[in-house]
Amino acid sequence: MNFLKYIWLIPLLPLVGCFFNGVFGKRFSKVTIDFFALGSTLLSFLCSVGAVWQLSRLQPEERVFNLNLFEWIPAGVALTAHGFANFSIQWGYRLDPLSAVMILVVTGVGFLIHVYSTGYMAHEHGPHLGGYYRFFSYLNLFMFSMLTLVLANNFALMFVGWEGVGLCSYLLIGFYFHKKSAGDAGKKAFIVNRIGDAGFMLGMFLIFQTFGSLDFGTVMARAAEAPIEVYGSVGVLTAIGILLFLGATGKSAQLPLYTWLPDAMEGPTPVSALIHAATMVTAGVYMVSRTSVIYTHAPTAMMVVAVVGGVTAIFAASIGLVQNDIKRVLAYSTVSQLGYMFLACGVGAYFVGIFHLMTHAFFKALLFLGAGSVIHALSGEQDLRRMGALKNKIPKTYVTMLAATLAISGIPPFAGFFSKDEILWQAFSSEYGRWWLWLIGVVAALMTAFYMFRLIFLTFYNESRVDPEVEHHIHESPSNMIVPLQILAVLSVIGGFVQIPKFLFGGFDGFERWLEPVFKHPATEAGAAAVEHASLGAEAGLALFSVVVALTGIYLAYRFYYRPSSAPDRAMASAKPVYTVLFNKYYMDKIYDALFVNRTKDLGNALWAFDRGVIDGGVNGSGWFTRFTANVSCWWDKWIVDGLVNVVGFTVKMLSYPLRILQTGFVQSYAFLMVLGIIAFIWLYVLR
Amino acid sequence: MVPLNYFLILAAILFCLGVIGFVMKRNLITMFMSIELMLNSVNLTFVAFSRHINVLSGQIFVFFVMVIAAAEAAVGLAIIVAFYRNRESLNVDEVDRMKL
Amino acid sequence: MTFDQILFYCLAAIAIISALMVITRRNPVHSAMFLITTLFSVAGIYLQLHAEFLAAVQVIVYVGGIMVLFLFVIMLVNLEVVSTERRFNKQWIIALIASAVLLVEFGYVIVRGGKSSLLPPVTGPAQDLTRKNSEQIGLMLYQNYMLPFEIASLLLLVAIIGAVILAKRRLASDK
Amino acid sequence: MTLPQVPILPILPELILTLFGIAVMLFDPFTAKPHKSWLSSLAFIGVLAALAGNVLLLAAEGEYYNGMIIVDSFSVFFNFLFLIIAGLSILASRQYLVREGVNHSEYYGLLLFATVGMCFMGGANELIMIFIGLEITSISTYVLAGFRRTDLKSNEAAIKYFLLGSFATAFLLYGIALMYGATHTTHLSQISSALLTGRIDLRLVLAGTALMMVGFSFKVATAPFQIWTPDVYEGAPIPVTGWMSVGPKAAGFAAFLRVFFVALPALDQKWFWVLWVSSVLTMTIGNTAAMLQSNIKRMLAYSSIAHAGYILVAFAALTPNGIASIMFYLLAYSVMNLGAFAVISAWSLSGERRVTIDEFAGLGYRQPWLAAAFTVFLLGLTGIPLTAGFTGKFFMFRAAINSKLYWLTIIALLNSAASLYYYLRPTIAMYMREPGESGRTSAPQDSAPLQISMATKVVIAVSVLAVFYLGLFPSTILDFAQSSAFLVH
Repeated sequence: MNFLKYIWLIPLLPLVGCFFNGVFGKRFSKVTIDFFALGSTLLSFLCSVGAVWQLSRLQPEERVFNLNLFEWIPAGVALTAHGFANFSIQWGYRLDPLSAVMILVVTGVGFLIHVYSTGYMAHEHGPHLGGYYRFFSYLNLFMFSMLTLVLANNFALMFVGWEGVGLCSYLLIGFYFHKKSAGDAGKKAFIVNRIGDAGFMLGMFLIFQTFGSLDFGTVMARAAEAPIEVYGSVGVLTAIGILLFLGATGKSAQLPLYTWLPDAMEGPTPVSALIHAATMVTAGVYMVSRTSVIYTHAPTAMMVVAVVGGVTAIFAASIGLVQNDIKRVLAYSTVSQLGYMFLACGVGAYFVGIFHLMTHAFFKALLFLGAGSVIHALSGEQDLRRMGALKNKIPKTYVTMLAATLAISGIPPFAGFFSKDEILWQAFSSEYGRWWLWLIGVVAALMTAFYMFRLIFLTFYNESRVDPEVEHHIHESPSNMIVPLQILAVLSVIGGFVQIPKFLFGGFDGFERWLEPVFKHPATEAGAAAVEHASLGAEAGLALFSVVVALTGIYLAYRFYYRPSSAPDRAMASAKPVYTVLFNKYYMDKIYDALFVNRTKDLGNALWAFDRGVIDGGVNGSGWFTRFTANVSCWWDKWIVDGLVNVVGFTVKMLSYPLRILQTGFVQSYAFLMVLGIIAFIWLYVLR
Repeated sequence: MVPLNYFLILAAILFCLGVIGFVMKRNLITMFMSIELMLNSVNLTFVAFSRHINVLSGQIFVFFVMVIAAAEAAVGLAIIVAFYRNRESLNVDEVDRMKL
Repeated sequence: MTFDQILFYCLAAIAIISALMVITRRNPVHSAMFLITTLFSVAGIYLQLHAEFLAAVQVIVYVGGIMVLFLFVIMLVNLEVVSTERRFNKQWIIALIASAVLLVEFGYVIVRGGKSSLLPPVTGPAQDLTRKNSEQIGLMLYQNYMLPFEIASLLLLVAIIGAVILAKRRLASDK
Repeated sequence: MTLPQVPILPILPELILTLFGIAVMLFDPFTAKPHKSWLSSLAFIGVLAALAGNVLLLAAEGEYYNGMIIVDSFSVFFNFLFLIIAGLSILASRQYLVREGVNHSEYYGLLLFATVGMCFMGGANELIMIFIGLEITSISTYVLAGFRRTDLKSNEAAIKYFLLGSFATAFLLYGIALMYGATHTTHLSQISSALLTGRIDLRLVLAGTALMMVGFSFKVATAPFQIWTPDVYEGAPIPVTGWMSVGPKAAGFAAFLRVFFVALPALDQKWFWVLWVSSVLTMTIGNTAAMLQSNIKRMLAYSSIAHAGYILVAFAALTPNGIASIMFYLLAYSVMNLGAFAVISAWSLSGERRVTIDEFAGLGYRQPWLAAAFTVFLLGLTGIPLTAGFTGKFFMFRAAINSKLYWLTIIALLNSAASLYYYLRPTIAMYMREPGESGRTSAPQDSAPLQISMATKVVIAVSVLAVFYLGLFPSTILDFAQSSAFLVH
């Protein structure tokens, strides 16, 4: 059986599921709903596996499969930079190594989350609630849109998926519509996304204008022939790159359009896992990778991507340090990790961006689902301050979440180590890399390890701060929730082995080679050559250093939050700068002791202490930085975002005054305005 | 022989008087009369041009403008009567229930 | 100054003055009377331009039909109330200025554009429009302009229906 | 003396519509009161017959009646559009007229006659025909807007539209007069060739163009002549508002396009900039003002202004692609808007109550299908992919980009993005609010189960299907539009 011919089934199946559940779901029993929702997703996953397997059996250069189903938009000819181009858009799918990775992640993780949802949303089922079928219907619609996005073989169809996922995200964030905040959050997400989409649209038009086509294959081939633009200049490719990236910042929650994502946590937790961690938000990364040829020819755009990614990574991580809502911590963490991926893309290491996208999908989905399990166990409690000591009460959740936390912190051999380390290495060594980009990445890694272990300690360790009412209801989640967690945990552990750096056991670059056909073109080959001669030792050293950094973060979290005797003092968070200044002084003395007074100590000890000192200095700095970013974020949220939604409201209010003057309701004021308009028209025509 | 421009200027003046009347008068019927004044000056323009360039179609156009003026008058006055029945007023300033 | 010109000046003066009166009188009946005067003098100018047919139609349709309709409606409504109301609305000063600007623009276009704005007049033996004006118009209406002429009847039908619908008395069966 | 030829075929749809319009009114006295809605079926049959007649037109391309009208695929396309609009409007009005106790026959008669006027506007090749067509349409619309004559708002809508409409018409006529004086003709292609001789000073022509543009801008409601729209749309009866926002507007655009591309291409660099400015103003005013509204009719009125602004973006592209995309968009916009108004009409209560956005609260539970359809229309108007609104906007903005109108397109895209803000409000009210939340205590009969007539259901279903059809398979319509656009250009 030739699976490749049937890739159109991959998006279609979830749509069928959506249709049945959406139309008839009201009358279905829970089992029937599950059957359609899960069955369609599972089949879709199996189709994907089959198709990818078939793809992998081809020669690497032949691993592109285009399937045009029908002509969607024919619009005759249009004058472009390539002469008269026949503007025709196919409804067509493209399977190549890049979309292969994406569909596996989307359908695989998607299926697990579907399974999980049958447990998590079970209480929504009922004749008067009716949320259950609606939920699965939306979820399947999302799967359809997301798969359309990643399988599309042209920009226009990709945009269909792009808007579709935004719409589903809106529907699912606002799923608990009786909560006003949920409705508002959904609206915010949709509107912020639309701003980015305007950029995407414009970029798309510009692409057509420049390359005379919207088909990925044609555009990339033509872009590869274009001369590389000078760094610092803004040519047409740079403009395209930046416009598309604007779209990506909206969808993938990067600065400055990131704020909808934390609010999106109003949705049900499986939605957060699927849409706001594993799949939809990574669409921006996918898109940038998909258009890698354009970016490689526009170094300025790449720098923009890298800087925005890096700054977002550190910015969001620092906000994550002080959040108390378990899902919000994870949300900021997602923003930060997405920043990492863009950082990777921005330095030209697209395959690493996709690699991190994949591992992130595993461990972040797991974290969200684990958090969901915790919330489920605590009857809906989301505040870290009212958790604690859950380690023994929900041990399976604990173990799986710990695995994910180690993965995200970058501890070997968990999956996150390989991808994150590769990003840092590329940021440092690649042709487009800069040492300060690497530094940003390292600091963000430190913060990541810190806030993730803070979350673990606050949730699972110490004594219980759980509401006594809730306390005796605590129970481990049912198996249909736990099994997906365990599968994802396994993936979080082993997922990184597809790409192992050279200094470990000789290395393995299966993932890179798999994606090579997508990202290989003359411009990148030149870049690759430059990287070759970088030393193996430096890579190993940096890797070691980043592990040390991660461990330091964990240690600091331990120092701050693992306190068997007393509950973490919440006031400490606000008094932290003072606290850390003191803390710092104390250790500085010790360093002086180690280095100058007590020279008898061995070097390792000194280094250890030095590290601690430096890190503590970092803590001090980050205390300030956290407060700063928190302030900025607060300000941003208050003035710009609620702005962006409210800026509209504000503008509207401001505009209502002139409007009130103009739209008076009096015929003669209207006539008078018309006369003014006529005067203006005649002036414009005759006298100008 | 009167030059063409004289007729055109006269028409323009009448037209603008119509505009002034429409924008300033408070009585619905006089506003409507101002429109008739404007249409008339358009007709004058047509006839003057027609005479000057020696092409008759302008006069045909005037004929149709008159037809339309008649039709508009019938409908417009009916609307005004309906308004008067509802409001007992012909004051245009009272037509302001809907605004902004 | 030829007789033609004197006649024009007289008619133009009457037209403008009565148009001014139309827009300045408080009583709509007076306005209507002055509008009729304007229409008459414009009809005179039509005659001067050798558009006899239109001059006749102007008098019959405009003065005889439309203006009577106006007067009829004015009589229908309560004049007592109407005549005590203010003449102009509050925006009359700026409206006046705007209209003056408009007039200046028109004047500029007409005077500066002048004859160079027009294609040269058509000349030829068949182009004597001053003779048999009505006959020529009639022929054109029924030959070249037959379709618009027929459709104009539809327009009038629409107008009749509309006028009846809107102005008819409220019946008891109406809501 | 020779009598002229009277070919029937080129005016077949118009003739059929006129006959049926008269028939509807003639049958009125012979129809018993409870059966009056039968007249709407008659009118609808008339529209179907005219559609059939319109198909025959395809075989009769050419100029007729001394160049008064032209039959080409452009005019056939617009006839097709006007007839669809008329058909859907007739069905959508049916239940409303019964509920509001409005005269049926005259309503349908006027609707059909107005459609005749619109068809003449689309097929006109002479300013005089455009003018008469425009007046037939306008006068019918004045009357229809005031059709609930005992209602103060409806009355006010009629007065405002009538006074300002006549005012604008006077300017249009003045423009035509100046154009006639300068070029000796009112025939569109003769104007064009007169301008191409290059022997005349352009001042008079330009003033004429400006004034004609004023007239058309008024009819299609673009800035700064959009000002009447919200008041009139709010006051007119709901189905009339729906019809007005698409029919006369489309006809206005048909004439606007025809006049400017056929008669005045020589001046396109002059009118391009006016269009540019007007477009930006129109979009921005429409979208921002729409956000302020609480009455859904008024909100959609401003939204229709905004859409006219998007259309001007493609207009300013000055290319056949631009024209084709406008034609496509007008069709797409028409079905979306008519569908939306059909939903509003179905949900509102007699006396036009329950038309504020807040009062849509709970529609999602009480009428899931109605709410879903309304959501589809609103999303379509926003321009979400897979709907007609997206493909339409896509074509238009692409045409603009193709003519290198980058800034205009950016402004349009931002506007389009912002429009989501107000299109979401009814959706949120429908799904995310409880019915009682609006603070108004509703009368008990208001919460009675909603009776939606078959005709309304058909309109809504057809519109939903059309929204998706045009979104997914736009090719047929677009190809047709494209081929006719080349003719006009």
